[in-house]
Amino acid sequence: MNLSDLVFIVTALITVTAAVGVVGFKNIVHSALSLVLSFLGVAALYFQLQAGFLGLVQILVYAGAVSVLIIFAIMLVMDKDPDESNRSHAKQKYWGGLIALLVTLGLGAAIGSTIWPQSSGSLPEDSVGALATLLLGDYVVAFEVAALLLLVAVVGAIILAKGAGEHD
Amino acid sequence: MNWPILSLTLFMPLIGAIIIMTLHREREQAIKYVAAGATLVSLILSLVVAIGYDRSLGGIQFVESIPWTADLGVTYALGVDGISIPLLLLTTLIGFSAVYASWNISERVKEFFSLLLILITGVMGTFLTTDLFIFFLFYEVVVIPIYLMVIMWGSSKRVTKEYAGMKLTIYLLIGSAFLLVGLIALFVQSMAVNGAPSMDLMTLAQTEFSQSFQVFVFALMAFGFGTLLSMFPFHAWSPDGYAGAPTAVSMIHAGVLKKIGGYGLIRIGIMILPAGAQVIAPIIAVLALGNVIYAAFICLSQKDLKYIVGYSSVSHMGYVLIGIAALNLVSINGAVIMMFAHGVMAALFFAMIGNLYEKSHTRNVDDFGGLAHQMPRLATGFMIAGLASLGLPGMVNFIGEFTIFVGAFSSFKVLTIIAVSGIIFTALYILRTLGNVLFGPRKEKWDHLQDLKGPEMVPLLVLGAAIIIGGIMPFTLMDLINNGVGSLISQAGLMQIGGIL
Amino acid sequence: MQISMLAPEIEIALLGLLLLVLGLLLPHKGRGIMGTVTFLGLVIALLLSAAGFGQEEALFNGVYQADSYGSFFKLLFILAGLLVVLSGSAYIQRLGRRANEFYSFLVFALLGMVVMAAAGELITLYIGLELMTISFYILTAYLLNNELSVEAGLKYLILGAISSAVLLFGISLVYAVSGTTVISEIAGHMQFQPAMVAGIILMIAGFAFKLSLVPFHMWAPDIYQGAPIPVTAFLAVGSKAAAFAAFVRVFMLALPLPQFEWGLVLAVLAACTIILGNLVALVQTDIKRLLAYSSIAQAGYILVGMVAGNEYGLKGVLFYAMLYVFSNLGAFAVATAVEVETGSTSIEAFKALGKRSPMLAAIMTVCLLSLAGIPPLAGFVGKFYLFSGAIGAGYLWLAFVGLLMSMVSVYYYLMVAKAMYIGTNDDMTPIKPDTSTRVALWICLAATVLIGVYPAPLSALAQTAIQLF
Amino acid sequence: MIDLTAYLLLGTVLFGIGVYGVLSKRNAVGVLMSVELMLNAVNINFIAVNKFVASSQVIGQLFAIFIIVVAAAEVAVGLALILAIFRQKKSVDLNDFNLLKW
Repeated sequence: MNLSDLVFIVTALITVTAAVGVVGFKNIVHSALSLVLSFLGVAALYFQLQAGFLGLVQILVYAGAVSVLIIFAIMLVMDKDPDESNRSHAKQKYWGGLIALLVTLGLGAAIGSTIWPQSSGSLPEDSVGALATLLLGDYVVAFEVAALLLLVAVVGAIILAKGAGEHD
Repeated sequence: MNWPILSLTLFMPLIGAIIIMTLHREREQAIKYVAAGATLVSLILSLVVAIGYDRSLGGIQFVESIPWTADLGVTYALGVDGISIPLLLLTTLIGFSAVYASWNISERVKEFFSLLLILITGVMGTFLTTDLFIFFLFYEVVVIPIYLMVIMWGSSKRVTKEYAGMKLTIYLLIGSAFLLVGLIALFVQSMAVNGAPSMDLMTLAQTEFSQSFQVFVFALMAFGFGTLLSMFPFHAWSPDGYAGAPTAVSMIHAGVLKKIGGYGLIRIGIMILPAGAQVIAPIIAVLALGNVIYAAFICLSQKDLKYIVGYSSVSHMGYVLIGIAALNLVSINGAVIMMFAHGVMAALFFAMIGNLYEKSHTRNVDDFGGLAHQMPRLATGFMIAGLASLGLPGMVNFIGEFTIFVGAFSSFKVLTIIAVSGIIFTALYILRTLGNVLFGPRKEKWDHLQDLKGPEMVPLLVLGAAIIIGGIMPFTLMDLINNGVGSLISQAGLMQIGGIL
Repeated sequence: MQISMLAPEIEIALLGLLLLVLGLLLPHKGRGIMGTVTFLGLVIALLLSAAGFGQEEALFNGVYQADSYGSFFKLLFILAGLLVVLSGSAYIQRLGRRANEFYSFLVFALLGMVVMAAAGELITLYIGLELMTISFYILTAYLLNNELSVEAGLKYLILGAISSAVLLFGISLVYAVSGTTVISEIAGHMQFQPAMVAGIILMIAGFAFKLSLVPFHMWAPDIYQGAPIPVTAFLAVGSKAAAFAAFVRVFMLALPLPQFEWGLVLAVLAACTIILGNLVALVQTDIKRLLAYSSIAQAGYILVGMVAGNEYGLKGVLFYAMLYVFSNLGAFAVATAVEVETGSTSIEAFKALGKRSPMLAAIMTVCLLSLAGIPPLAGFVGKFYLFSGAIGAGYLWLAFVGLLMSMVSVYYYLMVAKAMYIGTNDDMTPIKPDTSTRVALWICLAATVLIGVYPAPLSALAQTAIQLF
Repeated sequence: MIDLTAYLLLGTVLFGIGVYGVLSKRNAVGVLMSVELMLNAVNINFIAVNKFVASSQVIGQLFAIFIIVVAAAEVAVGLALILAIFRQKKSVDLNDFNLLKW
């Protein structure tokens, strides 16, 4: 086992443990903090996969913005006993667990027994540049639509969060 | 022959319906006259067709053909032969009478007559088209107007009209679902064989289908058409449906609509799928026996006039089915005549019952008695219909039953003999009913009833005349039908058994 | 590459932005013209798409397709949007201040659909999908004072997010085996591998969520019932057609795998969907819920065409999707008019509609019967195509199930007809919809009847559109 | 040697945990967080595949960027919805959202 393998195993363990924490904690604040850790673990994995730019995006958007948003929302809607705030359904816990287990095992078996195709080359040196070329080249439609999507989401979120006025 | 006479006949009622829709709902008289006018024109045109049909030529005449949807092979194709002309005449006769039988409708007149005319168009379309797709199109057009008419203008005597309407609709639709599967299978298979999509009945008849496929599709058709024809044990909708339906609908339903089932079995079943027909026919014959005997027994215990006629119509359809199942020239001739004969008879019966019910608000046999005193004209109508129903010589029904038995005897001996015995039951319940209702001492409570007059006379005159003229001069009709059935049988390549007449 | 090939998309995007800006700039009183602007904008988009029909061009190395198939669906979405705007304007007006943004969300949802139908590549497809669904989340929850609406919005968001995740996981596996996300290239790199099968199954599940096929339909009726009724209408028609457009393109072009017959999986899904959708619809008492279950069943029918996968089946998919726009939106337009008048969507509210407004009742009846597949209305021809395809492909049992259940469906459609024609109602004042609703209703009625009696033009259009398969 | 299979298995496990959370959590925010786990799992897959299989182009990374953008938008709308619903019901427990049933 060389160093990079070790690093992978450690990051993977951290990520998975944190993810288990997200669904395992009964207190939603703990879950949220666990989620941040998991996001960071995923970011570390991106760095190992030579996707540094994605790692940065992950840290900024997910571990930063999304997490902060979630934590703010939790603070706004926290009503009950915090230790009971992220409980599972009594019944759904079991069949939910079963389904999740089946999905994981099924997919895992499929992935484990697949022979993957050979790599068709190596990642470009300047991956950010390559991304930019794609975004503004072949994928310009998706790029523009994504911009509109963010606009829609922002306007929509404001309308929904602001609530109905006295007018109706 | 350049102008499209069949299209005109077919769409006259529809045009009438459209005119009615544009009229104001208060103008009830105008609406009724439009309806009567439209059906009268149709009737006259259909007579022109019947007379103008060149018997020496035979085959399908007055052909109209417009390509419709190429990739489904659908053509707007009309044409008539010796089998469809009697049924076309039947439709226009009953359609015209039904308008007059509904003359006293006073509620939602506009909707009633538009739906009635759409219904008549739908029924007529099935007999006129020579395209399978168009046939099915018209076939299902009739179901929904009937439902609406039953729930809006029906009567809730023994069963509620909602129940009756829904039962009728669902039975027919389930039947048609099977039919549609068969039809699509036929279409897909013919495309595989011929390499081009076609819905033309003639093209389909010339296509070679494997025997197992034919049996499968014919079985589906037997179920679909059988349900429509109230084949035992899929008949349960029919008496309830008639009882719940308004008079005009009962007339059209018992008179013509059921005949689409028989017509379909002959035209689509036997002509396109002769090999399938040969396998399935014995089963149909046995079930038909169920119709004849079982329904006749039920009739004996009925008290409601509409139920009596309803079950008797189930019983009579048994004869038609036996005629079809016997698969020979004579028996199928008989089946077609029987369809015509039963149609006019049942329509007349329902018209009379409807009129009586409208005035007395009851249909229970026991309530009546001696009506011949107060309502002689109505009694005449009842007598004609009743005697026709039990197959009295001199009425067209006799010709039909007799021909069926002669034809069927060569195919199914024992079964035919049993079926003939059904006539005895028929005579029993018909005579008893007629006696109880019309004869006997005069009952004071019915003195206020007014006899048929004015427009109410039209159904009696038209349908009664058809019964008697058909009975006295059967040969014109027979000749025509024989012509049509003959070419169909040779088309299907069936054995020509009999030829006694 | 010509930019003009993207003209409909660009026009719709600009329309959406224009509406947002107008909503801010116009004085309060002037905002009545928002509906008119939307309508005109969509008409232009319709003309642009129609002009583009018949082009077959792959843009951006196949990432975006300007082909007849996409154009057919573009026309469909824009028509649906037009009808929703026409029939919903009275309803939308009641939203007060928020009505302005409502129009632009509708337009952006429409843009998402258009992108989905024309995307030749999975990333673009996904972004189109998300633009559409995010707009719909917001629209669903738009009645902020109504608990049902907000609840439906949240449920839709959770369901939508889960289904997207499942779909994406499937895509990632397909990408892993094939090494590409361009639809036309995936087929060339197709290999029979366990991960590929798993990926296809997950993608089926993801699309099944989007199409609310059984057993992934759980929350669909809730969402339909809770959403404002024009949104429900657009959701039932547009988003479903868009999901089908993408589903068919991806599966027919990219994922043919002889060793794994996913057609059979879809056939079972279709059968379950048809049976359950129709049976549960039988007991509904709310018109929105009834139409929701009926749309679940309708998606099952459309799926039958895809299962068949042959010429008739695929043509049936397109044909049916188009007629479904008119028939379903006609029914929804009547329901909207009734709700605007009575404030209720229960079937009780339809009682005696035949007397109050014979025209509304007649249109409702015709549209519902078309959905049930009764000739000579459009639905019948559509089902004829679909089931011809199915029987041609050897799925006779599926045709039996489908046709039998479609006759069962007549029962609940007729229950509505019964309420309209023989029920009695305390309030007998006629319901008079506004002019734009009436126009929408007449369009729906005319199209439903015309397509039924003369299907040739639409069928020719669909024929052109499926050339690429 | 850590190869593609290892990364994909990690993604699968993460996805499974997310599925469990989605199915079992009662708090709407909790469900949203579980969805984020599922999306992260997907992203790991895309980026890993990009490196090990299809490395001539950065399509996988591009997909991941789009997913992150969409996820952020979805979270924003989702949390706004949760706020809106909390205003009415004073609860974000999905068990309480049963106004709409069969």
